[in-house]
Amino acid sequence: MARVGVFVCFCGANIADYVDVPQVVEEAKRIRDVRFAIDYKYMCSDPGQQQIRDAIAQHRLTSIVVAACSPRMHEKTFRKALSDAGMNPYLLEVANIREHSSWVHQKDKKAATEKACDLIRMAVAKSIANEQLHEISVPVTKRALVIGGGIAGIQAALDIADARIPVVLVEKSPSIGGKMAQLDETFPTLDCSQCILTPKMVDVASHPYIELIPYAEVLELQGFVGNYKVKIKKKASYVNFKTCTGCGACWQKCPVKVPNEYNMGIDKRKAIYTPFPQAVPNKPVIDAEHCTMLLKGKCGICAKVCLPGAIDYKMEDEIIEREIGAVVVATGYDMWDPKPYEEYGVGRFKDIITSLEFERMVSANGPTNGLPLRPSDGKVPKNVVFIKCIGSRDEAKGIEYCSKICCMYTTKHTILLHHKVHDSHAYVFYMDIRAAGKGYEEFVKKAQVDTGATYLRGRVSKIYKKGDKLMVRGEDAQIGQVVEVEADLVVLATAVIAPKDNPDLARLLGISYDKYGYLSEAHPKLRPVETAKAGIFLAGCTQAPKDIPETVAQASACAAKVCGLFAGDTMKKDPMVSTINNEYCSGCQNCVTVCPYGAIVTDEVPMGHGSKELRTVAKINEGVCQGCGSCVAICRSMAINLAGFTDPQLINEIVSI
Amino acid sequence: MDYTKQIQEIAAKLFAEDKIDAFVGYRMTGFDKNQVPAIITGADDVSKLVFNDKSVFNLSNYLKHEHTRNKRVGLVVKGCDSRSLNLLLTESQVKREKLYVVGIACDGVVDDEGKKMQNCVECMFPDAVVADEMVGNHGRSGSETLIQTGSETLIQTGSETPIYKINADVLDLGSKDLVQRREYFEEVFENCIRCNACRHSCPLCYCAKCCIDQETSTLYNGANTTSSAFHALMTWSLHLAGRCVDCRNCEKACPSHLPLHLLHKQNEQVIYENFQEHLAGVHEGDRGAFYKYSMKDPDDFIM
Amino acid sequence: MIILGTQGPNTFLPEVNARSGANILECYQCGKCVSTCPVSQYMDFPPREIMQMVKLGLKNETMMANSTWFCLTCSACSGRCPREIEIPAVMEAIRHIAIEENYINDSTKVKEIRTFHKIFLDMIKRYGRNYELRMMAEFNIRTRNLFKDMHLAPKALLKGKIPLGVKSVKSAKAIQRMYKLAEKLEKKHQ
Amino acid sequence: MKKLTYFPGCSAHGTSEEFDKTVKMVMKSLDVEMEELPDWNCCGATSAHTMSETLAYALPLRNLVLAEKLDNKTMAIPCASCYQRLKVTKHHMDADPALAKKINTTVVEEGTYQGKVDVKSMLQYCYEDVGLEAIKAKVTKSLAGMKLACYYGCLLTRPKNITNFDSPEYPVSMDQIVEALGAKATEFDYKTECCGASFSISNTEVVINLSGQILEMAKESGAHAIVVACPLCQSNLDMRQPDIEKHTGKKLDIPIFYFTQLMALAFGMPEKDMMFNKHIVPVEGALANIGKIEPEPEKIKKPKKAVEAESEVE
Amino acid sequence: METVTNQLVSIEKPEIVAPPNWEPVIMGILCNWCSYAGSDLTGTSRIQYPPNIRIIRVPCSSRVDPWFLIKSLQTTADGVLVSGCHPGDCHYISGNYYARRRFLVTKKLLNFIGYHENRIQFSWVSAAEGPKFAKVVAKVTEDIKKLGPLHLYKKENFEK
Repeated sequence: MARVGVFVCFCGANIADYVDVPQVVEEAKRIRDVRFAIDYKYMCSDPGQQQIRDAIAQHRLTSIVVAACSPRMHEKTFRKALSDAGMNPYLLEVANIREHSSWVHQKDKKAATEKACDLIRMAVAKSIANEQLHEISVPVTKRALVIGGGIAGIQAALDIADARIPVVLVEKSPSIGGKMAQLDETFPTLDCSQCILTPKMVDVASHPYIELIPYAEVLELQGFVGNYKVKIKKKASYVNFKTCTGCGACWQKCPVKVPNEYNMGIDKRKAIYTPFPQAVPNKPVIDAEHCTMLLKGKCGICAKVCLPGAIDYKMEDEIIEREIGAVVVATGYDMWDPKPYEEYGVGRFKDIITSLEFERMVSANGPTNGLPLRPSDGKVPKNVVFIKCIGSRDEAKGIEYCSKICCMYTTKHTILLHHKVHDSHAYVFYMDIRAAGKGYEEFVKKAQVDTGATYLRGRVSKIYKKGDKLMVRGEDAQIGQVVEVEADLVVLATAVIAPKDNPDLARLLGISYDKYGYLSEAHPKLRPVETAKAGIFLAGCTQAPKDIPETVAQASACAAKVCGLFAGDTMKKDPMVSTINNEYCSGCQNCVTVCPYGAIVTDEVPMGHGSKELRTVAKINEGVCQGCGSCVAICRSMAINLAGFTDPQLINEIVSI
Repeated sequence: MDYTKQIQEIAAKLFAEDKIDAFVGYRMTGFDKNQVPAIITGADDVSKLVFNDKSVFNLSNYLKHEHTRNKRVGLVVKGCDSRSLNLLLTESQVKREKLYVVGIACDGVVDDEGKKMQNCVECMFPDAVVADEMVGNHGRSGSETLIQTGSETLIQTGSETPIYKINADVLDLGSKDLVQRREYFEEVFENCIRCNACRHSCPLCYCAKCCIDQETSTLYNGANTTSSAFHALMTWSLHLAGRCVDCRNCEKACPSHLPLHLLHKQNEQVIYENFQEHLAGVHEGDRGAFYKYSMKDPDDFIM
Repeated sequence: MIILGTQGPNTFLPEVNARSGANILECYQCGKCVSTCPVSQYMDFPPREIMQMVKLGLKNETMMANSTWFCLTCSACSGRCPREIEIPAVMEAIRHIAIEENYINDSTKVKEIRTFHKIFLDMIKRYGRNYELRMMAEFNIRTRNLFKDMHLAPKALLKGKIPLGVKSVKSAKAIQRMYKLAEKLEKKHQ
Repeated sequence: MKKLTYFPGCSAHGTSEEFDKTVKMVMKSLDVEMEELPDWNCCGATSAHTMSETLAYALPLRNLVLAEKLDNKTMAIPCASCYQRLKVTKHHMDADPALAKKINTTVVEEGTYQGKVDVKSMLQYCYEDVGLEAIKAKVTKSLAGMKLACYYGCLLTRPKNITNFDSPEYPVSMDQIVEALGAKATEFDYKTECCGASFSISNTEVVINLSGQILEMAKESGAHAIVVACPLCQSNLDMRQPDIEKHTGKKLDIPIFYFTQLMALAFGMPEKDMMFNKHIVPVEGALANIGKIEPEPEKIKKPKKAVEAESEVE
Repeated sequence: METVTNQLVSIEKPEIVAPPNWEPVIMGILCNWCSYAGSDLTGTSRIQYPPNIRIIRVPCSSRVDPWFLIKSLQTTADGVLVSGCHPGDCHYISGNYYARRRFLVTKKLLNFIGYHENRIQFSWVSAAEGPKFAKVVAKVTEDIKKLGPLHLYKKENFEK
């Protein structure tokens, strides 16, 4: 038989002025199963809590109702009082008679009192169905996986590792560094990208808590938060990194030339190569798609010239398994291919290049020694037209969204152009200049004043060839005239898009992605680095386009989240999770479809007692369940219940008044 | 429509090739011109099988029974039956590889008075949407294409594009005022004797233990009262919302002759009109309207 | 100066949207249409400005602009529009409203364009097909410019470029009936 | 033997007789039987859709309905303007049955529109249904030596979602056809700019400006002549050329051919049937280039080693 | 606020007549993260609303099984209000989208069998919309007063 204690709070005058508290106590005493009721000035104060503790012992209460302020306010306080008295804290119910009665019915004391009584009745009815619950504790493996070795991955890995948590950093290309390693200078301070990035890359390689696995990709992720198992495929590099000294004899002698990805195909690399001089690790790999030895068994020059004998043509892909507790996804971005802009003659005119190609050209370690050159004739351009919003803000040809960084990097490009070719002139076709960021608008202003670049407000409609020049036609809406610019070089500010492998990766990790392929955060404002799947976090452009400072900030935020997750040996979790009654479950798996967290899996149980035949039922993963109750409401068999909000509890509330 | 011969042939062939352990079809009652479901376990009984426009029952209901479970079963399905079969497949209640499905290109079945049933008149998918083999011909060939292409093609290749019609009874009742509707349904609930025949005859009611019977449930007291009938029927119809295939097995089973289709057709219409969903069970993998959502769902009824 | 906010709700925009099937509110004024349009230099207001004027509800100004009459419906603009707005359909909708509601831009050019189209349609009504010589002649008479293109005439006629007669459609009556029915339909529409 | 319904359009009996005639000749030699649409009427051109929404659909619809009475699946149209009007009408009728029903009331005596017949431009038909191989096979007198700028105009490839043919910005189908004939197509950026079209008579100033730019760009690309697939383009570029020359003061002298004229020429048909005499700008100069092949600069051949497509070996 | 004269005869069933001082009971089911927080804000802002509503807290509107609503109307309440997060704001990502579909079907079904559609109402109230919550409650209360009582003998109808 239930024995309920009711404790009504005055909240000073907050409740007592508008609700007749003594009458409420009298009313409460009349409710069936209520063995004790009392009021007090401030229930949340220590003497108030003491009253609860005393009454529990004295009256052998089985559940407690506190009628006071909102449970969002003091539920935790009163729960603690219960556990201090040796009672399961989840046997508490709070009747919200302040926010829901005294404060909102100040003109009608009778009605407010009546309502307070009803709210207490409901709370008492619910509390009778309350069950003892225990905090869930989930053991954690304190090791993090970082996918992607760009600036986001590097920053996240370093921050986590600095907290002495082991990190596995997986990078798909032979070197970490990502897109930032391809940049020349960075806005809005114009500091050299390499100078600020390479020290961090070296830190990663030498950090005792970081295990760097380059030239590899994630194959499979199993388990749940704190307890994941990951399979990583390490692609065959055909070079034994342990014996290789990185001397470079192999790639100097290699006879096969391949377009160099690092330089956007402007120059060539060899079939055995390190992507760039500052690569980390600074060891070459063999590109199996182009190496004639691997393809046809002819050549073998690199093995001949390698003194330590590090070349191994028989090397095979290797599968590595690691146990980890959390994942940071930092797969970065791709650049949009401007081919659909047929009216610009993209693909036909050699002197139309993308911004990243321009970036490589003006880069000091680039293929043209830091000078922008026309691909058609190798001449230094005088008039350079920059066109913004290529692919972005263009739902007809590309994507709808603003890709955020193009305004700023184009501004930077006008400056770089001005620095490298003093007598050049930049023309920028733009729609809006979006320079929201610390020091950004100032940067734009300075660039416009210093370089004298001509800004034309309008989208370019056509580019055609006249002699060896390109004629760029667009409207300058400021003067309402169509203008044509005679250009030597056209630079397209192409949009940032999600990596094309993101959907596959998302499926593999069990997280969601949006229509563009960006990975989805759990909440757009309040949980911007978490995914809906506990223990998986997002850093950098894989979530949405962003610039370097934002990327680094998000990466560090991920690190903080990972460190928080690993703060104890086990993770504590609210016990308000779903439970399944196997007897009733019919295995239709609708709950599996509906669960937004993938917390429900299937399980096989015997058909009946001692039966060898198996049937499928649903199974809740307590570590992952967030307690929304979606599965409970859709379960036709009523085999699922949500602890703390069970059907009996809620129905009791409904029928109690 | 009389496919007795074809079905007997198929069943005989399946038994001869040892592809099935049991065949679920129809046979005559033996005392009147009506038919009852028949579960045949050997080639000897094949001659009992019949199929014509009196073959009204939805046989997919028999897949949840003990004597067909875990056996290799041959099954005759009409358009509506195949849709409930599709749902059973989607909801993991039946294993496809254990089934041999004989799909019917159905011309509609008749009631006791020989009149074409209302659901057949309104039927949008007379052809089986799941089948290993099709019987009858509506100008479409081969079950293969039917299985692979699903409803889209069916709608387009049909001789006439079927248009969703609101059930005549729903429309009729909907035009009455609140007081009349309330009166009508109070009588319905009063006449319900809580025998649960509707549930047993429904192919989609397969729960290990129905929520109505769970002792732990605070919802139902099991007593035969108007209020318990109200709960039972309302909850039942909501559990079938977006899933009911309008086979009317429940109505045929109801001893009180309650107009149960009203509740189901009302829900079906709301779902069809508001959520742009396909009708229940037309696609394999489609669990029904309540187990998914769209950003474009109507929002104007919410303050 | 245009004063906004005193005219009440903008009924012009929904009208144009409904008739054209386009959504002008999607226009973000990038101006790609203007530099694409082969005749934007001849227009009072190029397409981008027409869009903005409709957005502002400046019905009279939009109706009296020659832009819609100069539009060649070459679809170059809509093919390049990043927001995929059917600009020619918008121009056509405005033009049709102007015809129906008798907004008359009486600049010579627009008049000439209108006259040409009218003669052309009359020609079809009469013969079912186009009769180029007669049309050119009639156009010159109606626009009081008798000697326009006369320098072309001898050469063209000599080379047989422009035939002297026309084969009319056998059932020219069918065309006349069509015209009548079309007129009725449009009246009903209004 | 392929069969199609042929819709000549008004200009075929007038300004573009040579197009009409060469289309018929070429199609016959390519084994395509053309059945002229009986009792066809004018498509209404720009005028109809400028002035009246209903007529803009009604005039083409009559032809579409008439075409359905013949057995052929395709109706091919030489004139780009007629083609576009019919294609657009077909598109809207198919997409909006209510509209189709409404417009159909104006041509109810001819029949009910069903949407059975596909509409293609003659260029599209040659490219898609006849095919480059079949064209190449018929060539007896290669046009090698001739450099041609292929001009498509605005209507053949636009709007893209309706025409579904080639690129609206840089189409290549006609280029490939003339290359199949042995000629060289130049890189010409004004392929789909508008020539001024229907303003030919009512607004000549515009035509002179727009067509002038096209001619100039074609000249710039090194072409000896322009190839077109539309009578209106031909007449604007050809007939207005003297005016344009006068206006700009620059000598252009660039003849305008229909692509079928050149096909007929390459197929070795008698030159008089091509009716070159109807051209305002004389064609002889351009045709004289046939056979004059510029010597190609000698390629320095590198010794080839076994390498993959994308890579090269030092 | 305009005072509404209580309708004393049930709009659905004229036999049901309420006593003269009848006040309807409204069951409010609110999601924890948006609407319950919003109703708390109404309180802290001291915005007044009619006292007829009785509030039940659930984690998410998707926890609300349609039979909660049916049960409420059958036993105690004259009307029900369910409130959740705005679309796109759900704390649990997609819960309110699932709930929205069920609500619409339930509402229409109940209406079909003869309950006035205002007996069951829904709202999206965010944690910041304290004033909106008060308005919603006032509107629902007013609506239901116009519909009259749903139960003949309210409390006795329920067996404990």
